[in-house]
Amino acid sequence: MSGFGPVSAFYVLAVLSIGSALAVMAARSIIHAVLFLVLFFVSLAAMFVLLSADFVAVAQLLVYAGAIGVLVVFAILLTPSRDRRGMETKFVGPGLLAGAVVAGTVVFIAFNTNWDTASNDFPSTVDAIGQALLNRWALPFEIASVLLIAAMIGAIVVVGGRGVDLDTHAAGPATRLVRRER
Amino acid sequence: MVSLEHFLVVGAVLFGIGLWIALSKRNAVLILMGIEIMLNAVNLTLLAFSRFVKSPTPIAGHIFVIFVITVAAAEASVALAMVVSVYRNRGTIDVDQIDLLRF
Amino acid sequence: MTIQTEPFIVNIGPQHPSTHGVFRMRVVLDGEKIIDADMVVGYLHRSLEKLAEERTYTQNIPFTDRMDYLSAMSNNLGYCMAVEKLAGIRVPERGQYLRVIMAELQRIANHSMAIGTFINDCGAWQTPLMWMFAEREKILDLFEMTCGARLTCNYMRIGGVAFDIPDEFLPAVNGLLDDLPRKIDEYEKMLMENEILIARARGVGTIPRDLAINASLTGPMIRGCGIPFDIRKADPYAVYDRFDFAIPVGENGDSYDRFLVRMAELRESVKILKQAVPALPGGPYKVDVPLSVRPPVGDAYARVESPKGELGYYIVSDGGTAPYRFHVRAPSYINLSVLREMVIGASVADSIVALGSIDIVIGEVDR
Amino acid sequence: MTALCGYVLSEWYDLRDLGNPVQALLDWINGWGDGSTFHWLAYVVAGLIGAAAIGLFLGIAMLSLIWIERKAVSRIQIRYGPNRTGPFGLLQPVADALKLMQKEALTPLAGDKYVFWLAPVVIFIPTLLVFGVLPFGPKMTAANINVAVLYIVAVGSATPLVIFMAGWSSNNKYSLLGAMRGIAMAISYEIPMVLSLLGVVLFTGHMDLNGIVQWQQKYHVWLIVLQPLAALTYFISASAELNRTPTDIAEAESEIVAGYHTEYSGMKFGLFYAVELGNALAVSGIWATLFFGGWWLFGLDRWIPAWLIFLGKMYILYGALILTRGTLPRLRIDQLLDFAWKFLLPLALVNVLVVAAEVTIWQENGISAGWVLPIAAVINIVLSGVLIVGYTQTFGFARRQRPRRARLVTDTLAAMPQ
Repeated sequence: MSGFGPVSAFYVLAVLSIGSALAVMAARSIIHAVLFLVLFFVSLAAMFVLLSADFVAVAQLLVYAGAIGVLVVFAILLTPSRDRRGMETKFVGPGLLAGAVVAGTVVFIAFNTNWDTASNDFPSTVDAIGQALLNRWALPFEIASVLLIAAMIGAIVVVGGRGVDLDTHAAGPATRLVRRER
Repeated sequence: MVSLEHFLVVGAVLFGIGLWIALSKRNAVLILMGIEIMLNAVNLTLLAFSRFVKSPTPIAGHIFVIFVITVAAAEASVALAMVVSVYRNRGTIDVDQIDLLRF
Repeated sequence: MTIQTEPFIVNIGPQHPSTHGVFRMRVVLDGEKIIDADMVVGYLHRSLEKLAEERTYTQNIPFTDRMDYLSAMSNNLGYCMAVEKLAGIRVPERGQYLRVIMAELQRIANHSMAIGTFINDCGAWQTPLMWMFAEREKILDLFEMTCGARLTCNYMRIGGVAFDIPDEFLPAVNGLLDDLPRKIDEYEKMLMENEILIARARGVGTIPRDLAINASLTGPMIRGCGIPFDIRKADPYAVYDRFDFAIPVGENGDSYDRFLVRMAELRESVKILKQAVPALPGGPYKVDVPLSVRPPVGDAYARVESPKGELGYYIVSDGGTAPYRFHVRAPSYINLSVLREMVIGASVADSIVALGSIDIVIGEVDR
Repeated sequence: MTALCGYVLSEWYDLRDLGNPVQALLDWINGWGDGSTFHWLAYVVAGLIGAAAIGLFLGIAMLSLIWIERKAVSRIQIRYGPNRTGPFGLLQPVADALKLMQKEALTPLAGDKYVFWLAPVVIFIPTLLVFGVLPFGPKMTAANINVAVLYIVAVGSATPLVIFMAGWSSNNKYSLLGAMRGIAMAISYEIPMVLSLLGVVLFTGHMDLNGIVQWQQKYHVWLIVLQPLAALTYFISASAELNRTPTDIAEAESEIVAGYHTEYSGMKFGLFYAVELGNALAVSGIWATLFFGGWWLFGLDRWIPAWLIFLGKMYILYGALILTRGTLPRLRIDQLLDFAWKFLLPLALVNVLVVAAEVTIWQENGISAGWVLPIAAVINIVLSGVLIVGYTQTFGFARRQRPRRARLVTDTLAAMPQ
């Protein structure tokens, strides 16, 4: 891959994605962390475009930036605000070490392997992906749909429950708080 | 000139950062975010292989990434549902305090 | 397993687009659902009832304009009737008819506004309000023609009305009466069949019948619950007993029923006007009453069916030129008292619809 | 005449398609040096031209839309509308913009300053990105990507997060309520939207917008005839995300003041306002492209510039949005979500099923399009009519609880209920 556009785009996106991933680590507020995470997803989607994986890039944008980002926001708002502070455990140092070791190993392997390189430039990945999904990988495709349904039902069962019971709730702490305030 | 190694390095660094976040954060949601970063790093390397490595079916990398995204979506929804459920039962999502096997 | 949430207290008002002024509703929310509500009034309190004790009976008439500033004529009427009852003054026929005509025109104007703002609260983007304003404007023009003011008319006097109607009034009012049924048809077609409006208002802010009676609701609020209580029929004043009209009542007591009742009352008012305007007798429009009336010692209570409900005035006289005690039974205020029961368990959006369906004017609530 | 036409066609001065002069310019730049030294310059210039064109178009379009919308809505409301600034109030948008610019941009003290500042800027990005793929003419697409249909949905799916940014950083309860409502609605309406677009993609076999327009040109038919159900579901679900009146629960004025942008003032509010207009224009543009033939108009596009046709369609369809805005009250959030899940989603699913069956029959048997398309059109139109009428008769609110007039009682005491 060469030429002014792709090369400059690669470096910009590499810096952006690594920077935003680090910012997720460094962010003080968990909401900021989510926003940086979404920036990371978007920059990675742009990187996928660079790899001429346009369909995957759009799917990444749709699923990660659109759905999972929003899901994480909902999860944060549904959980207590006191857990949003003091976020690091004592494993910061060891965690960094572990991450560095893994990353170093992969980089070492990447540079010490003799890759059988080629340049597979897909003109249009949509047709190819469609053909592949419905022919060779039809069974995994169906299983994935079953998995999604199972996950959906599972999430509903885990979170769901009865709705808010007004009779018990009206006399609950919230009401008492208002009364006291008066 | 950008080659396979460039993408692999970026993917490795991102994976390391994701691992770091997942290991060192206290909040369950943030741990989940670290895992998502790791998954995405893997996706990047898969696509890079699909683009740069000689193969009879280079599109397989894309298929694999699509499955990873699917599974990640399922995983995120279930995991976040569990986080909310844990909060309701335990009143916290601090993983240091969730140390009972039953809750 | 109930959702544990931290209480989310929202102050709806005093500065809010749809609290009809400076009313404040402090609600405790669980998500979108209201689990507790607290009504705070008094931001527009001007102490009118106390001020009235320092002024003569005639000087108090403009004060009544400023209570329910959307139906000044009805307010004037109630006050003048109370003073007349206290002083034993009989109003001539023509004065009575003019009072009825003005009060019914005012009812149409007020209900137009009430329906328009109610649908605005349901979320329509000003369109029904603007349409309703078109008719209200014509009525306000009639008022301006008669007494020089559009909103705070100050038209009724103790013993009659302030001025006789000008020559061009009758043709104008007849034109309006020919026009109005067609317009009301148009509104009904536009609003009553609107599925979104039905979905928003049906079953929202329902008042049980016994609550309506116990809370002494009046006006469209109680008629919406199916109870045909109307002062014009129950305790006829002025010349209302001479006219043939019906009391529209609703079924379930929800916001939509109150809206239907107001719609139907537009028609009934037109019906009354169509009987009253041709029957307008000649003669004096006012008896001569000294400028500073000195009613005998005693007290009197007079009530009228204002567009919002039973508007009552209780006046105690010590024989001087000013009332010793002056009290207003304000329908907006008493109707508002059931809002808490209407909104608990509803969503934020429903609470606004319920509030809009009461048709309050903060000037009257706080006085 | 035809010869003349063929001569002019695709020369740089053929302004029926503004892509021609741009292409000529780029070719000229590419020709500098030894043929490849200045490719990077052409790359940059192409990007700049695309960005400048979209920016310029959006600026002018928004100014015009403010005037059109205010004027049209005031006609609906029996008012004159703006008529003081300039002839027919034409300068009103400029006055609005100037007013917004000189207002103080307040920042809530306890809010999140950076996110608060960033939200109105970031919310502009999806709008601009959508315009990047709209085909204004055969060669007038800033970025002709081959997954454009999916791209539009994906880009639009970023908006709820920005709404959340705005609502959360304001540190205002109304804002947070509005933001959460907006997110819930956007997630729900994305599904019927994607499914309705899937019908189009199945029928045409194209995912790029230009390809879809060319398909309509090839078979000489507007897709709304073949896909009435998809057109309806797309219109409703896409306009639901625009925060305009029937569905403006995220900024419901009478309930939560202004929703997620309650705390915004000055030009920051202006940006939200502009984005609202821009998104509405984008939706009407996509609607025009997918269902109304885009830049193609039954051969008239030979004589009239294609971009004029497209703009005309876009503005006419924008009128549908103005009409719904001016006439309908707002739905409650649970009703709105019910509408998405219980009405639009089943309809879109049925549509996908029917379209898949039709396309399979068509493609597998090699029947000529002249037979298949009219039959499919009739089937789909009848089907959508039956489905919609059947649904409203069975589940509709107005039918179930038929509106009554108030009961008329003549005597007050005799009729008292016991």
